[in-house]
Amino acid sequence: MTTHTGQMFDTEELVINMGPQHPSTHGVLRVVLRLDGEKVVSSDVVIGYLHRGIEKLSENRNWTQIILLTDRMDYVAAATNNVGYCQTVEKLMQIEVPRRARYIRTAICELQRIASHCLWLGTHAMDIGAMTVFLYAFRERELILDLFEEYCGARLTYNSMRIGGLPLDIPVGWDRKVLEFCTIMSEKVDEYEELLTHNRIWLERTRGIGVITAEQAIAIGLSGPPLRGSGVPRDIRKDEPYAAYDEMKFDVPVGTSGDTYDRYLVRLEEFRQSIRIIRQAIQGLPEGPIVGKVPRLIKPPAGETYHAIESPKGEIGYFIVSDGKSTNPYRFRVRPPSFCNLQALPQLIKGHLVADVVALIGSIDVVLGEVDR
Amino acid sequence: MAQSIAFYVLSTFILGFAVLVVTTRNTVHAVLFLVLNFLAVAALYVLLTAQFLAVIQVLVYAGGIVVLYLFVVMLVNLKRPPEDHMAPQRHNWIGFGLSALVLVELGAIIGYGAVAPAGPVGAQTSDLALNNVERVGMLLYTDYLIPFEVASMLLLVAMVGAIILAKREL
Amino acid sequence: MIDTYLIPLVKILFVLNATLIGVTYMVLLERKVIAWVQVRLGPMRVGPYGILQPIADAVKLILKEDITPTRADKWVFTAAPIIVMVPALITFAVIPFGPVVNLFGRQVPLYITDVNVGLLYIVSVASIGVYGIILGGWASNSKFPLLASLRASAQLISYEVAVTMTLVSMIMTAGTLSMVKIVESQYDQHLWFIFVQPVAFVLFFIGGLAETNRAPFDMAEAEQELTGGFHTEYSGMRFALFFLAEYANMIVVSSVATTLFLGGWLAPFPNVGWLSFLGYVPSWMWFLLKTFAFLYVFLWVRATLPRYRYDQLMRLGWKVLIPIAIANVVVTGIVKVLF
Amino acid sequence: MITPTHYMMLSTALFAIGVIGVITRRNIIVIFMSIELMLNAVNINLIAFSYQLQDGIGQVFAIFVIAVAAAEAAVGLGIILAFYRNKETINIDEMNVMRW
Repeated sequence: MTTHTGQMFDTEELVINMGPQHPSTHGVLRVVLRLDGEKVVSSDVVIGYLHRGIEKLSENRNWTQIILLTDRMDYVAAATNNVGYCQTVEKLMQIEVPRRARYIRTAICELQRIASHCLWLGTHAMDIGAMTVFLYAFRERELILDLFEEYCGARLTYNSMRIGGLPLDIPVGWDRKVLEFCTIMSEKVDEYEELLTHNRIWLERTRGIGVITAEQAIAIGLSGPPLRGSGVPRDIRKDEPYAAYDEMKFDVPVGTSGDTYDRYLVRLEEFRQSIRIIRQAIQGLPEGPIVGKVPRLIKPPAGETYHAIESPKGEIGYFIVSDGKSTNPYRFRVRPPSFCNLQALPQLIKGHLVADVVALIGSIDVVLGEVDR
Repeated sequence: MAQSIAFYVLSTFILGFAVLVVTTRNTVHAVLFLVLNFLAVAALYVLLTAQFLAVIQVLVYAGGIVVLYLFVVMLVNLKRPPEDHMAPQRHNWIGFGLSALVLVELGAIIGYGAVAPAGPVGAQTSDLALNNVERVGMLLYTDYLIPFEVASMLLLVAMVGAIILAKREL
Repeated sequence: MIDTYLIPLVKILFVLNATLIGVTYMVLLERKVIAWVQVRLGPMRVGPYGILQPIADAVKLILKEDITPTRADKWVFTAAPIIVMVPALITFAVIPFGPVVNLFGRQVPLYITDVNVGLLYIVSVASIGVYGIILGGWASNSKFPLLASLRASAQLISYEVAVTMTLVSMIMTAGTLSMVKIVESQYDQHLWFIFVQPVAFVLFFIGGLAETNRAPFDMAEAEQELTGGFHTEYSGMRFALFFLAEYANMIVVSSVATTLFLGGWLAPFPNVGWLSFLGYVPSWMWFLLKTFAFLYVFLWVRATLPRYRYDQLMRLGWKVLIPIAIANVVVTGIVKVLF
Repeated sequence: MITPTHYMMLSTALFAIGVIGVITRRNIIVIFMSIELMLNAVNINLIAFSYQLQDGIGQVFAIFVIAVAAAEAAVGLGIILAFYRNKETINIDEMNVMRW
C-alpha cells in the first residue's frame, strides 16, 4: 500500500485552453489557464495565430504601399495606423503638412477613436453579459463607417492617408454630417452610461477586478486607457502633440484605482473628449491645400526615426530605418499598443475567476491583428 | 387489481435498480440507478397514500442527497479504479453468507408471524390519505415536536461538520 | 370510463402539444423581443414576419447530424437531455389553467389533476432536472462543459433552497398545497397574493431566473466564458432538447408565479363595476395573459442586464435571498398567529 | 391483494441487497449508497405499516429517517472528500490507518 505520510495532496489543477477559438478572446488569442476550481492559479498567453509578417513584408514594399499594410494591423482603427506611419515618414523626410490636412487628420483620428471604443464597449459589455449594449454601440459605429465610406470609399481598411497629407479633400457636406454625428453620439454616450455605469451588476463585475497600480502599469509598459485608468495622465496627444492637437482644447481623463471599472470610465470619457475635438477640428477647419511638398519619388534620406501617436488602444510607435538608396525601408518596426498592453494580462487575471478573465481581456482592449502583425 | 400490478411492477424496479446499484462498476451509473430506485420507492409511497412522503423522498433524497453523491463522485476524479486493491484478509463469501443469513432470518420472522390482515378497506379515501400533509404535519409539530427539533439540530451540526471537513482552509 | 380515462388522456395530449408548440414559439418570441429591444427586426425571412422560423429551426435541428464525442459516456450522454426535458414537461400536470368549466355538456376541469401536494410536487420534480445538467456536462468528457455543469448544479441547488423557502411562506398564506385551492383561496380572500406577499414575489422571481438559468444568472451557459456551457458538445435534436427544456422551465416558473401570486385564472378587478366586462374573457385566457406577461419580463431582463459572476451569484443566493426568505416565513407566521 | 407481508418481503429483499453491497464492495461511495438502500428498506416498512394501521406515526418516523440520512450523507461525503484529498483513494481497504 502506498502511504503518503505527512504529505498533503491538493485537488488536481484543471488546465483549460481558452482559445484560439473562443468567443471572447477577441480574435485568436489563446490563454492557457491553470485553474483551482474556478480560480486562475497561473496563465500563459499564447499569441502568433494571426502573424502575417507585416514588418518584414514592408521592407519589400515602397513607401506608399506600406500605408495599405498598416491598415491590416489594428483593423478597427486603421486610419490611426495610417496617420502614425505617414507622420513617421514625414518626420524622416521633414515634410511640412499643411494645416488643413492636419485638421482633417485630427478629425479622422478622433472619429476612428470613437469607432474603436464603440467596438470595445460593445464587446466588453457582451463579455460581461450585457448584449444590448453591443448592438447599440455597433449602431453608432455604423454611422462612423458610413462617414468613412463617404470620405475614402472603404469601411474597414481605409488607406486614407498619404505621405505629406491626404489623398482627397473632404466631400461636400461631409463636415456637416460629422457635426450631426457628434450631436447624435454625445446623446448615445449618455445612453451607454445609463445602461452600465450605475448598474449594480456591472459595478460588481468590474469594480476591484484586475487592479493595476500606476507603478506596475509603468513597469509593464502599458499605454493608452489602461495606463490612464491607473491614474497616470500620459497622453501623447497632450505630451507630444502631433497633427493639430496642439490647437485643440481637450482633457485627458484619468482613473484612480486602476481597476476594470476605471478603465471603462476613462474610455467613456474619451468618447466625450473625442466628440469635443472633432467639433473643434471641423468647425475651425482652415482653407488651403491638403498635401505638402512631396517629391514624386519618395526616398527618405538615410537615417532612422521613431515616432509615436496615441491610437485608441495606446501608444502606437513606428521605428523606421532608411538607407537612403532604395525606395523601400531598410527596417520597419512597429510598437503596437495591444501587444504591450497584453503583457499585463497574466498579472491581471491571476487570482481572479474564469468569468473575470473574459472581462479583463475585454478591458485591456486588444486587437490580435496588431499583437501578431 | 390495479394496485397489485402497480406493486409488482414497482417492486421489480426497486429491486432491479438496487441490484444494479450494488453491482455496477461505474460509480456514476450506480448513482443514476440509485436515483431511479428512489423514484420507484417514491411511487410506492404514493401507492401507500403517503403523498407527502413521496414528494419528500423525491425532493430530499433524489433531488438533494444523491446530487451530493454525484458531486463527490465527480470530484474524486480517480486515476485508478477503486476496486483494484483488496485487503488479503477480505473474503466476499462472508458477505454473501451474512446477508443470506439476514434474509433467512427476516423471512422466518415474516413466515412465522401472525397471518397479516389485508389492507384496510377504503384506505384510498381515508382521512390519512386525503389530508396527508395536515395529518403528518400535526403529528410532527405536536406529539413529535422535540424529536423534530432534535432532527433539525442534527442537520445543522451535520451541515457545519461537512463544511469543516470539506473545506481546505477556514 | 370517459371521465376517468378518455378526458384526462385528451387533456394530457393537448397540454403536452400546446406546451411543445408554446416552447418553440417562445424561442421566436425571445428573438423578436430582444431584437426589438436592440433596435433590430429579428427573424424576418421564414414566413411573414418570421412566424415560421421555429418550424425551420426544428427541421434544421432534426436533420442535423447527431454527434456523440468519442470518449463520452454514451448512455449517460443520451440520457441527459431526456432527464432535463421530462421533468419540465410533467410539471404541467398540476398547473391549473382554469376552473371546472362546462364543455360539451360535461363538467371538465381545466387542469390535468389536482393533487393535495401540488406545489411540493412541482418543486420536487423540478429538482430532478438538475441531474440532466450535471450528467450532460460530465458525460461529454470535455472541460468546459464539466466546469459549466458544476456551476449549474451548484446554482440550481442553492436557489432551490431559496425558492422552496419562499414557497413555504406562500403555503402558509394560502393554507394549502393544492394549486387549485391556492387560486380559490385568492378568490375567497378577494386579493391576489402578490399584494399579500410582495417580498415573496420578488424572491420567487429572482429565484426563478436563477432556477431556469436565465440572464443575469446564466453563467452555466455563458457563451462568452464557457463557449456555450454544459451542452457545448451536444448537437442536433439532443441540443434542441436542452434548449427547449430551458424554455419549458421558463413557462413552468411563469405559470407557477401566475398561480401563486397573480390569481391564476381569475379575472382582475371583479369588484369594480364598470370593469365587469373583463369577466367575459374566458378564464384560461387570463391565465395565459398573465403567464405571458411574466415571460415577457424574463426576456426584458435578459436584454437589459449584464451577467453576475459565479461567486457573486452564490453570495446573492445564500447571503441575501435565503435569509430574506426565512425572515419572510417567520413574519408570515407571526402575522398568521396574530390576525 | 397486497398485504403488509408483501411490503415486508420487498423491504427485506432491499435490505439484503444493501447488506451485500456494504460487505462486498470496496468503493466507499458505493458502500454509502448501499446504506441508503437499507434506510429506504426501513422506510418502506414504516410506511406500509402506517398505511395498514391508518396512523401517521410511521410517516413521521420515515421523515426522521430521511433527515438522518441527509445528515449522514453530508458528513460521510465530507469525510470521503477529506480522505481522498490526503490519500487519493476511496478504497475502503486502504483506509486502514487511524492517522497519517
